[in-house]
Amino acid sequence: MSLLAVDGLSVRFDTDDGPVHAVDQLSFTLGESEVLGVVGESGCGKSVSFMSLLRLLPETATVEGSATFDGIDLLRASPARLRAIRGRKIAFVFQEPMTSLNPAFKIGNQIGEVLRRHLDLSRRDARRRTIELLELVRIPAPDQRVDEYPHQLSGGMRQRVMIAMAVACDPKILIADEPTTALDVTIQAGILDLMRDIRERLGTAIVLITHNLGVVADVADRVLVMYAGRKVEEAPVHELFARPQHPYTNGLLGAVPRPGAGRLREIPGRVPSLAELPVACAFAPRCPRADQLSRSQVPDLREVAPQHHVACFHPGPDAEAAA
Amino acid sequence: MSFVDTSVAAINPRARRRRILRRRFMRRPLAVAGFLVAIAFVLAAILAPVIAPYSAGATDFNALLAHSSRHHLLGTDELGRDVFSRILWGARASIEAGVLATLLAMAVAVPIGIVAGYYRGWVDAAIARLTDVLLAFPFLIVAVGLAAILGPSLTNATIALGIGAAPALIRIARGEALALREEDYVRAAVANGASDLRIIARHVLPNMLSTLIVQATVAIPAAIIGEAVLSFLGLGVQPPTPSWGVMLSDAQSYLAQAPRLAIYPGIAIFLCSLSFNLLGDGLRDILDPRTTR
Amino acid sequence: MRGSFKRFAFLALGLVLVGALTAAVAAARGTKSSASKIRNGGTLTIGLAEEPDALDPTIARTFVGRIVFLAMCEKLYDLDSHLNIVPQLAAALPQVSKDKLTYTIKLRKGIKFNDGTPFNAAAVKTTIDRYLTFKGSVRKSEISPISSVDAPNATTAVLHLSAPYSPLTAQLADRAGMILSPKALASGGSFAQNPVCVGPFSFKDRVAGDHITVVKSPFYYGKAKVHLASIVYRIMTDPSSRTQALRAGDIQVEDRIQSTDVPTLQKDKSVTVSKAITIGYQGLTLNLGNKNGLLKPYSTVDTDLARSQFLRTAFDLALDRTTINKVVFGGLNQPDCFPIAPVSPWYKPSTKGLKCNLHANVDLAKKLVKASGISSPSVNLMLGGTDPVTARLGQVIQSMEAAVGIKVSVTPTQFTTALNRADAGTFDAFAIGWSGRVDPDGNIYGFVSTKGTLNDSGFTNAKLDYILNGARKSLTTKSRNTLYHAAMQIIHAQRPLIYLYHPVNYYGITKKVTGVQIFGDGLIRAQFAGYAS
Amino acid sequence: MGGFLLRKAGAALVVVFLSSVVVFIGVRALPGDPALALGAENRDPAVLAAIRQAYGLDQPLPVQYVKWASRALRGDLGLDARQLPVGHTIITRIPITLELALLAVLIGVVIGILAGVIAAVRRGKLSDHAATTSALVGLSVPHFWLGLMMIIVFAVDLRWLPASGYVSFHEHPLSNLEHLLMPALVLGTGLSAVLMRQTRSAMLSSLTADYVRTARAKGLSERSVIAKHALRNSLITVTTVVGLQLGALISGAVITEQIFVIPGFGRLTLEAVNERDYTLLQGVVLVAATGYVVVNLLVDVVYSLLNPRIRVSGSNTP
Repeated sequence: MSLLAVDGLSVRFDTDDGPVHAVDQLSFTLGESEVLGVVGESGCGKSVSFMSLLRLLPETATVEGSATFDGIDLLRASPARLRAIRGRKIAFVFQEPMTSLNPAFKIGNQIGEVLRRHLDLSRRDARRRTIELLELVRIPAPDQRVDEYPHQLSGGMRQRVMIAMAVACDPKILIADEPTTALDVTIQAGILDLMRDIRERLGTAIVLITHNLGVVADVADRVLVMYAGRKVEEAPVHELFARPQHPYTNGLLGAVPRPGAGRLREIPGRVPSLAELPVACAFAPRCPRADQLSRSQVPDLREVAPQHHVACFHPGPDAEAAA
Repeated sequence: MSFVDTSVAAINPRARRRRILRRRFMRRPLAVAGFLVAIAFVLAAILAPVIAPYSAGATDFNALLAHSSRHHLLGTDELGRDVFSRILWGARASIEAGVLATLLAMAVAVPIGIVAGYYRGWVDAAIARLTDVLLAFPFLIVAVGLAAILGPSLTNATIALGIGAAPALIRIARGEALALREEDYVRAAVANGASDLRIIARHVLPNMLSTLIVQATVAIPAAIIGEAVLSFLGLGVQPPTPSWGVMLSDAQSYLAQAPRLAIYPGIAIFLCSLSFNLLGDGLRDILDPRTTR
Repeated sequence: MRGSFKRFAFLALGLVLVGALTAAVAAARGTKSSASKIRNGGTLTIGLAEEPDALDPTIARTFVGRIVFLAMCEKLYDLDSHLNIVPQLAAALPQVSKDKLTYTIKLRKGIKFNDGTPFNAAAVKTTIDRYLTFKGSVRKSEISPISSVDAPNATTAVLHLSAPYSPLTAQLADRAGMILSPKALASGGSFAQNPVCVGPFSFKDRVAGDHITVVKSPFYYGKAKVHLASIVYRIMTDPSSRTQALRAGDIQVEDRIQSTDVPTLQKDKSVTVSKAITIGYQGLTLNLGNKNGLLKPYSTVDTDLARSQFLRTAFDLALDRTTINKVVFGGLNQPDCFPIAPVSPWYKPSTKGLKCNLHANVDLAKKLVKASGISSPSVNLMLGGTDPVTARLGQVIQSMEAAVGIKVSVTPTQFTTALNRADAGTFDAFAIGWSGRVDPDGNIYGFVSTKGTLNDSGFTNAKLDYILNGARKSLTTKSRNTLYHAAMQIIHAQRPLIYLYHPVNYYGITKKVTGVQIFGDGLIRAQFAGYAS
Repeated sequence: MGGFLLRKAGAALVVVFLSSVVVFIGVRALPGDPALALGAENRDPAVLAAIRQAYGLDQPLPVQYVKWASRALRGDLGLDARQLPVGHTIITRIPITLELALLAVLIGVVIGILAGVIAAVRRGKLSDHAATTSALVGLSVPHFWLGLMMIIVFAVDLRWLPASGYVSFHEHPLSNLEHLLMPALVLGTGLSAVLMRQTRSAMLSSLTADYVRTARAKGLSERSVIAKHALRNSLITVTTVVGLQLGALISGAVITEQIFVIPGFGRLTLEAVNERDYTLLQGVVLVAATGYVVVNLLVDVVYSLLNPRIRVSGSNTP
């Protein structure tokens, strides 16, 4: 049985200039201790999907579908129940460690807050545990750092603080939203290392949201590719890298610098406006394989290999890349 | 392989933006109402000689403090003058002071602010101290002082209000210029060797326009109220010229006998400044989406 | 609130100079303490309409200041309820030498200042010398004919004059006659902050803008007559709250009730309303010859009003004084056309046979406008104040003049600024009041004689100068009556000033208190008042 | 923080000095010869000359300024036309205005911040519309008119409160409050309108800030998310606004005191202007400007206390 089962998740934003469909009919599952990579260009709805699970989106968002965790539908749970899950069972590490920490409070205070809220620790115990957590995420001199403000830390350290905060209550799922984007390459590696470590030591399932396929290849068990609010391909990590089916995935792989792959290619065109859901393959305008069919119908997800699903009328590896 | 980008509609982006702004504006009934009422006040001010039933100073010593009637829609004041007519005539002073003071403040503040923000350095520091000094004097005290120095009159009150409003605007213009200077297109223009004047005229000023328009719409009601305050204190419009502030000042002695004399001009000031405030708020909302998202 | 005629009263009365002893009023309603018994003790609170200025008689200017001085600074002479001059610190009226140049004043014995030091002729000399020599003394001009003072013995003061000066005794019955404690003067501190004179009460404290307290003096020679333990003068510039405070019992005496409150208070059974027609006036000064500034040689000014006496007459005839009084002042003032008030004994003899248009004569005025030969005449009227009441006066005048074809534009001007402009001669017509003096000289000479220091009109008329100077030297009432009548005829015909009305002051006094007196000078005399037992 | 405040204090001193020059020149620029005001009905040129001499008005302006400024530095603002020490007069008037202002700030802050927070939290809902609209109304209502209306309703018609005047607290505490209630409301509503708008917009931006999302993701209660994480950061902005509003508050006090006849600092200012009491006016405006600068310095202190970025690093770039 899976830890988390999401079914038919749709997210719509109502703005002044009309509705924006950020996520359309997204379904997936997450197993115990599994690392799921979610990839796609920015604005494709990856972050929105996962934030919507914990109902962290602004009120202009309308969320439909269901998300079952621990026998509870997160999208319909009472606010109190949801709050008992947030930070305790499912924790988030956000993209921007700079702005995601509250500048007005000491980091110890911000981590301790979770502990006191969920584990009912006393102020003193919380502080001791916070220092342990800082140690766990390999922050040097944790007993001093605990009393510092976020602006006194470097970017990498802030992200470690975020992770410490996320794993404070030993959650079942850790959702890491582009945890390394804002960081230097060397620090990135350290953070990914840390996440692997956490999975191994704590058995936490991890959702790794990123636009960087390299990161996914490193850590993930399974990969989910999103484009314009829809899932376009899903497969175990080796399968995906070995046999990418969707032209978009192919394009993404082309955009990853790999030794021997020749010149780095770009995906031409731009991510479509999400104001109106096209009754077509959303990728069609940028797709070299697009035809009349792609432009008039939405392709369904098909299983092309075991556990390998793709939503494309013309799946298959890129001829050029394969060559 | 041909990649065709069809996601962006091929229409003039400016026209498109205008259309979007208009649509956003029309979707705000309060802003639309504010716009219409503000227009009505401006028209009343312009057309007062035509539409006012009586001249502003026409006294009738046999009808002092009369209640409203067919002859006098809102009654008469302590000198037997038609209150409704005086309110129409009074709109002139308010609108004039509101608009001209704001224009004056802009004319003073925007160049100074741009220079400070664009050139930074000691120019900026000097201007900052200067505005600090100006800001150290509460607005009304500056206005009272200037009105007293220049002599009380509508023109001088307008000047006082304009100068009084300038320091805050200088800060805003400076902030905008400071931010715009860092924009890529300005840097590009600098790199291309465009003259400062040209950069300011072509890039900086146009791009701060929407902020300035919003500030202006908010400054107008402040100046309208400011004019009323100064006139109320005897430092603005001088009787017998009608102004809402003067009417309120006159009415003060008759609060018990004829409270209506204090009520009507107050409502006029209130509606007039409210209309501009609603308009300004609406404009801010549509021009600066940060506050709405 | 600045409503009603308070501000006007301020213009008219506020800045009173020294000799301003007032006079006049028939309606002086002194409620003499008699009927009911007065108990000793208690504090009387008086709500003053304005804030007194410096409590140093040397530089004091305000009308309200004189009210406070009444309780703590006695004078050589005083006025009785009929406004006759009577001795106060002096033992008798002065003996005047034949050449009218030496005044010998006998002083009362056994009197002490409120600091316990003795009152004597040396103190009189010290004080008057101070009035004459102190930098910024406002008293100096009132007693400037005094050339020196002698104190041959402790109870005799001798004043030597450089020229005859008939108003001198009247001046000594006001601030110029207040004698200050030499010890207090010698102490070096600011006398205004701790004034010491002879008086039933001595100064206790003052909080600017709020109150002045005086307490019963242990040194006062007549302390048996003093009932109150203290008097508090509260500064309450807002007329409505003054009236409110009187009705609520917070104050027992209200200075100058605003016109709109008078009817209400008259109906209130716990309050007595007293009125005093003042000896001052409100008028319009017309600029006839003030081209270069006050006292700079006068020459003709090129304004419509200055050019034509017909037009001036028309301007006057267009004014309906009764309506002005009704519309602007609720009918509470005394409309009139002359500088001397009807309450003055000088009024009738000096104005007999002269016509005063209490109502407008529009037809005649129109004819005179035509006769002046000036087409579409216009006048800029400067108002000496920016308050609503002054503005109302301006607008009523404007409206009345419009009816006869004279276009009046109104310029309300802050008071001091207006004085500046008036002295500089940069005005057509100036609406300003005068607080009034007991002696007719004080209401006339300064304004219309060529050497008058208040002659903003720039009016110069050799015949009038001769008459007025003669009146100054003449000591008999009869001859002065004749001279002032002649003067009045010239003023009335030439109209350097157009007089509109004499202000009438109204005072409210709680019935619980007896002995508060209001004479014709409009001052509140409460020093011998007390609570009924 | 020390460096930051020292710099601010230095700038404040410069501002105060420049202000004193502006005050001095401004007061001299007023039309209306001070000697005429002092001489009153006595306009004899000889008397006026004597007065000018007595008050040092005949000396060159720079000399007058130096004399005045050096005495002012020693705390002596000179004697006014009543021959009373200006400093003392100001000191007796300030507590009255201070009491009024404190009450008004209390009303303004409580109503403004509360309404602002509610409006931001319930953004787009009825309570938000109600709050934003009333704030706009509050901004558009001329406060002196509101004062007049309150007098008509509560004093003239209902007779609940006194129309005007002032009773000091130690004299009669209840009466003191009765007299200050309407003025404080009048003054406070304007402030609350401004604060409400500022709080709302600051809260809106903090509520969408990433760290608030973090706080929510941590499972904190909505109450602690709003009251702790969002509000604390909003208050940093709001504090500076309160500081900037101080000038408006003083301006408001001038006219409010005028309407309700409160013998405070504001009324003293108008009296000084109207009476052309130039020493008093110089003192009053100088004290107002200095007070404003000092309070702004205090605001900077509070700001730095609320904002750790300034407190710790001494840099004032947020």
